Amino acid sequence: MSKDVPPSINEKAFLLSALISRQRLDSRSPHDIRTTRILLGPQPGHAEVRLGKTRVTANVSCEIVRPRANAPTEGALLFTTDFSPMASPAFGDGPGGGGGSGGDEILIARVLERALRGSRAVDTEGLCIVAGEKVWQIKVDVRVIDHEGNIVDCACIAAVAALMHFKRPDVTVLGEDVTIHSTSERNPIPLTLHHVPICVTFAFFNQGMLQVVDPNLLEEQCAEGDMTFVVNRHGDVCTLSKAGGVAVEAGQVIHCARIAAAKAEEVTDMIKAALEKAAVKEPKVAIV
Amino acid sequence: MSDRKRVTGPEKSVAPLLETGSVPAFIFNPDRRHDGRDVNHLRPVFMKSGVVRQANGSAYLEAGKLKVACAVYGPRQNQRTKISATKGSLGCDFKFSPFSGGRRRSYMKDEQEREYSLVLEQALSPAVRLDLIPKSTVDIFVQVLESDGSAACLAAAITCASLALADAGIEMLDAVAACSAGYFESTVCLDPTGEEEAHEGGSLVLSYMPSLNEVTHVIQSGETSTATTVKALELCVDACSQIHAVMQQSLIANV
Amino acid sequence: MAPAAAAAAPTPAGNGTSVSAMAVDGDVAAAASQGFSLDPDTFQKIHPAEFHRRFLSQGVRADGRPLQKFRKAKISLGPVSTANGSAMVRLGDTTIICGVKAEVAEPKPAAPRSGFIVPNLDLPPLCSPNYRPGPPSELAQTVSEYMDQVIKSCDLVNPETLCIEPGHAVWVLYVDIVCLNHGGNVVDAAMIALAAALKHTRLPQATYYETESTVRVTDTFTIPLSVKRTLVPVTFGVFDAAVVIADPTAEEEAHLSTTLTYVLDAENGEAAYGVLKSGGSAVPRDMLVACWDDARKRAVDVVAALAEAEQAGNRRPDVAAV
Amino acid sequence: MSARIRSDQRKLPSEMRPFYCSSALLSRSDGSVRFKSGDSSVLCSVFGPMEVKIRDEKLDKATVEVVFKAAAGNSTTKERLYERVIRETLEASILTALHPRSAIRITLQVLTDDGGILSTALNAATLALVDAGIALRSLPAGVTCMIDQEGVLLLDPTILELEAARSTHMFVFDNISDGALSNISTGSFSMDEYTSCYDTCFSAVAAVQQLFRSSVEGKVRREHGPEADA
Amino acid sequence: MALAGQSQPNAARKILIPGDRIPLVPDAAHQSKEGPLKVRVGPGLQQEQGDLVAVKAGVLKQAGGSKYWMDGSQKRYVPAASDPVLGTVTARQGESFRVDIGSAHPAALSILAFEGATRRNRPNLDVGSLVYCRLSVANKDMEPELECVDPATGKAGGYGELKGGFVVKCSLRMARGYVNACSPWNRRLVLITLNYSLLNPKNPIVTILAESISFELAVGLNGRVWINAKSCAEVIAVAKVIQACDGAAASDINKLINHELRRLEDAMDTS
Repeated sequence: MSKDVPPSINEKAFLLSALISRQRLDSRSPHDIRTTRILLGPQPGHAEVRLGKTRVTANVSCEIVRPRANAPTEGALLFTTDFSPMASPAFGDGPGGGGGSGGDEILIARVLERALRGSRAVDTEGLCIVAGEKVWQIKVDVRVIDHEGNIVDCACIAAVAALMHFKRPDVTVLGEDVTIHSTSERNPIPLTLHHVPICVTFAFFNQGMLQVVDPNLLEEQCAEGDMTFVVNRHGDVCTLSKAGGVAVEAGQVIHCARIAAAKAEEVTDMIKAALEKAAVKEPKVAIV
Repeated sequence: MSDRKRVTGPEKSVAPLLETGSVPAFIFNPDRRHDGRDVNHLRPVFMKSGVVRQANGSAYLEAGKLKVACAVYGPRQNQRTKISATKGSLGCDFKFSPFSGGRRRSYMKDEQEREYSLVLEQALSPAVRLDLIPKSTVDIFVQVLESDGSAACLAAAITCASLALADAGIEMLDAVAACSAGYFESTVCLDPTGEEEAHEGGSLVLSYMPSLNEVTHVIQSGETSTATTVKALELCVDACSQIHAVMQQSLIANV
Repeated sequence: MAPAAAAAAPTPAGNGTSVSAMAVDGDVAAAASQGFSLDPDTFQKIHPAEFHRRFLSQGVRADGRPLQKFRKAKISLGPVSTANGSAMVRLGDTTIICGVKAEVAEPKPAAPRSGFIVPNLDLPPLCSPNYRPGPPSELAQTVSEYMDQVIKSCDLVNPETLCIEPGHAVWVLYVDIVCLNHGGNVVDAAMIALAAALKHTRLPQATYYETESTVRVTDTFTIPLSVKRTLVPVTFGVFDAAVVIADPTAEEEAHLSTTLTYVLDAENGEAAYGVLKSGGSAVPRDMLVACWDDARKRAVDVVAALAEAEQAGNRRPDVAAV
Repeated sequence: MSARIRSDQRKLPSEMRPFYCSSALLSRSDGSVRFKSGDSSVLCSVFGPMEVKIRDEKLDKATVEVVFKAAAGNSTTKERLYERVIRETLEASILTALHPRSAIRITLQVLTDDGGILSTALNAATLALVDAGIALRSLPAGVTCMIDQEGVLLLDPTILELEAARSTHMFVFDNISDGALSNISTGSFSMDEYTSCYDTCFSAVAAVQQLFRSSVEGKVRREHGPEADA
Repeated sequence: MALAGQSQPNAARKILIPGDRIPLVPDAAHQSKEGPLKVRVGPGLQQEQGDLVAVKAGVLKQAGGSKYWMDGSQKRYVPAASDPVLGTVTARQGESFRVDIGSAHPAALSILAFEGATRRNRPNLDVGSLVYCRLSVANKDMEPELECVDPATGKAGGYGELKGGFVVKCSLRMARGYVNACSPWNRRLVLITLNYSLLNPKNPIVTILAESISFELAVGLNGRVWINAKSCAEVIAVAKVIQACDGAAASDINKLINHELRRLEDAMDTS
């Protein structure tokens, strides 16, 4: 299948010489993330996030399932990532396939799992309905619909924003009987998030001497290596992954962690603002 | 993971268990089998060739409850990677229909179906003049509609495929007839049904070219004495000749 | 120039006489006048669309049928004794066998009394050279899905009648439809087979044992399914966006500009449970109505064939092979 | 009959939800459109003519590929049926002979589903093809309607309304031919009901066609400036 | 019954959508004496009986009385003979290079299609090199072929490998706008006046920019523009102007350019 044509020698050389003179082609400074737009709704748990021209949607749904035997009071939190063929000509496959570059899809789902499940960001205990019998399963479907670089950060913002926007139906338990209340009967209940993990990716150039935050597609294609932090606004690092690429000094890693924490705070505020904006539009449901 | 290319039901389902004691115990009687046959009698067999319009050759076989259909396509271009410049190849595909047995079969090929596909190829290849069709392949598809004894099913598939090959006009040294036998202690019982098979000590399937008096394939499972195996082979050779006669008739009928 | 009449009036295949000369277009027609002629088989291979067009312009089809004539549906019930219900349907060359197997499953929490009906059409590589081994073809998947939507939306079998023990056990009916011979119009044959097999299905008496949380059944299939209606699918093909032919063969299907399938009620042709027309040439309103009228006549014939099959032999399995 | 109020505050059974579209929003694809009908929203992207997989290659025309993705979950046979209907509908309109041995890939992503998702998706696909500059014979447009338990025909129903449907009907018409390009009807309905659904959808499609025209005109005016009308 | 969606007569329209039909009114000046009306139909249109039928959206244009075409916009490039294009070498295959020009099929550039090239004296292009070339063969049933030499003169005439600089993508309509405000029939003219140092003097973007920055430009009709200038900052500024002006209203272009120039000056001052 058609792969992305790699950038020309000229483009690679130009990008590097511009970076050496601390210029990025989109006029950003090395530690700026691209313009971020977060759209929530109209249905609860639906988020569309744009990071520059990169675009990802996340959709949260819930279902009542039987809990795992070894964790009878714990709800389930699942992530699926799909690289839609619309995101890039390189992601193409025929109808019915599961998207493009399978490995990357799984990689991103893993990062999201580590960020949101591994760091216990979402309160899964609170999803229990009847211990050992019925729990909520929360599913986050992440779809990459436009790939202009740094899918992972965009996907993470989308997933977090969608989870924070989502509301599950209220339930009443009487012995074994579980009644699910429709949204017109009772106000639905938002999920409990202990903290807000944010993904911040760096790309390295010039033997690891130069780093930029939130690389765009061309930067990603020309980079010598990358590193992804998952941090929250308190500066707690939830995940750090550096899969291969050029070696960087330990000092660089610490430097990057500081930048990442600052970026996480910036992004968290943007998500909060988007949530507040969405809440204004939402119709209030009165308890009948 | 659920099957995305089929209409799906619940994630898991099972065949119900029978009420305890609702089925009478099975007793093997060599003088009178449960369907009234003698130990050296085949089930009455019916064959018809030319049943699939778009195939180059095809056949249908019915023996008691057992029903098998087969279609042959080719010789056609070999789409597999292994291509021999001197010989053609047989591509065999054996499939039980989901409803063909007591237990529902999955859509995916299981171990048994894979094994039978292989046996089919081994049993038929010696009879087909593959040297006349270099670089080509003949695809043989067998679909079991109802199974009644798995060894009998395999034998029926080989016979049916051989008839379909003849119907397709593929050059063969001789038709291949196949027959199964089950062992009950020292008794050899021809063409066992599914119920008998569940209680037998072993089984044998013989593929045989009656006109040439040559065996193309034998497969035995279970432990027997040499004498018993020889007896089973003799019985099967005779039975194969009977089957061969039915094959000839059905080919003539289709001319 | 040799007139188009150089093409002799087509003779329906099957009655022995051969077609003398059939011209394709100006060039070949000229060649034909010089004594060059094509035999019908070659003509069909070289110019299949034109081959059918010539026939249809004479009001007859390559297999000798008039345009609006359906092939007779031959139905037999219970060909597979290992299934809870089964049917074999023949439409001309098309042969389809449908088997229903009942299994037990846990119901969904949202619908604790509802059982499942899972229809799947299989077009194995055996039935036509157009299919290769592997996952189901798009046609098989979409026809299965459409059948599923139709039987669910018309409430063919109330899923609650498949309940064994609410919240714990329900029947799952796997309806597997296998095509053995693809002679065109698989959709009609598959749906007739599905309707016949479901009507023929018998379930064993089932009991849920709470202590061991299992379902046990009797060894006889005795309880009929309560099938509310009989669905009759009727398919038409449209050739060159104008000529409607009933019940197309595989050869005709390849050259149609569109197809049109109605699913009617066997007892009341006024009522329908589905219409499917997927792309291709546009079909005007009056053609849609006219075809529905023709479909009603066909429904009557199919109902008669079903009744005949029910009388002919209830080779009903009475022993559960487990 | 008293004035019915529909599940989403619409007053009339024959009222469509407000629909609109925005085009050229994706950066990588050759054409893209978001089509919204009430709370149903579908994003469509078109690539092409592009490289085709050898096994799908056709020597005399372009191969049209359609991928339909639901808002959540893996694709199933339902998406496959949608893909087939959309592909077979558009194949008749696309001038595929202009681009032999290449692919025209149409990807549909449901963003939110509130009923009538197949017709919404089809409309998005038609406009995305226009946006991508693929040559088309005509513009197919789809509309969904349903008949409820009391026999009332509701145009462009929401998911809530569809739960109480006795039958649902999706029709596709284009701007050049006098007939239906596609139709999926399920449920239980009479011939009279069917023909009135046909008529209702036929007239409703005119509104969709009008949107197609105004959206294309708007885009052309933006690009060409005042010379567009000169 | 009226056709769905057809409420206004098409004859008066300038902006057409696929399916719109325009009856051809016989024009006395262009009707040949004996035969029927002779019309040349360009991209986006088809002729059916006596009517013109739009197959793409855009503005109906007419030139010379009998030439009609649709002026629309698209991103995907479809090769047309004698178009100048900008491509990236993706592979070397025997006697030719494989070049990505953004079309459905990769194009072939023969090693002999260069100025002064012989079998002994081959051009040396690496994978990833940028080449500015002209389509010598473009046919829907054939692989597109490129050349870096003017067949009439044997000279490069501006074609060949481009060293240094940077590439931006823009819409096909905009690319054509750089070259000339041209109809598809006078591309040949374009070729003579265009190479990467000679610019279309009429293009406002280029003229305004050139007053402040000195730069080189090579424009491919496949929607790729190569830019080179003395400093990175200048290249970035030109690139940003081109991208910002793509699809922007003509009235905004001055504003966009000035904004970018101001930013460039600021950057120069600080450094």
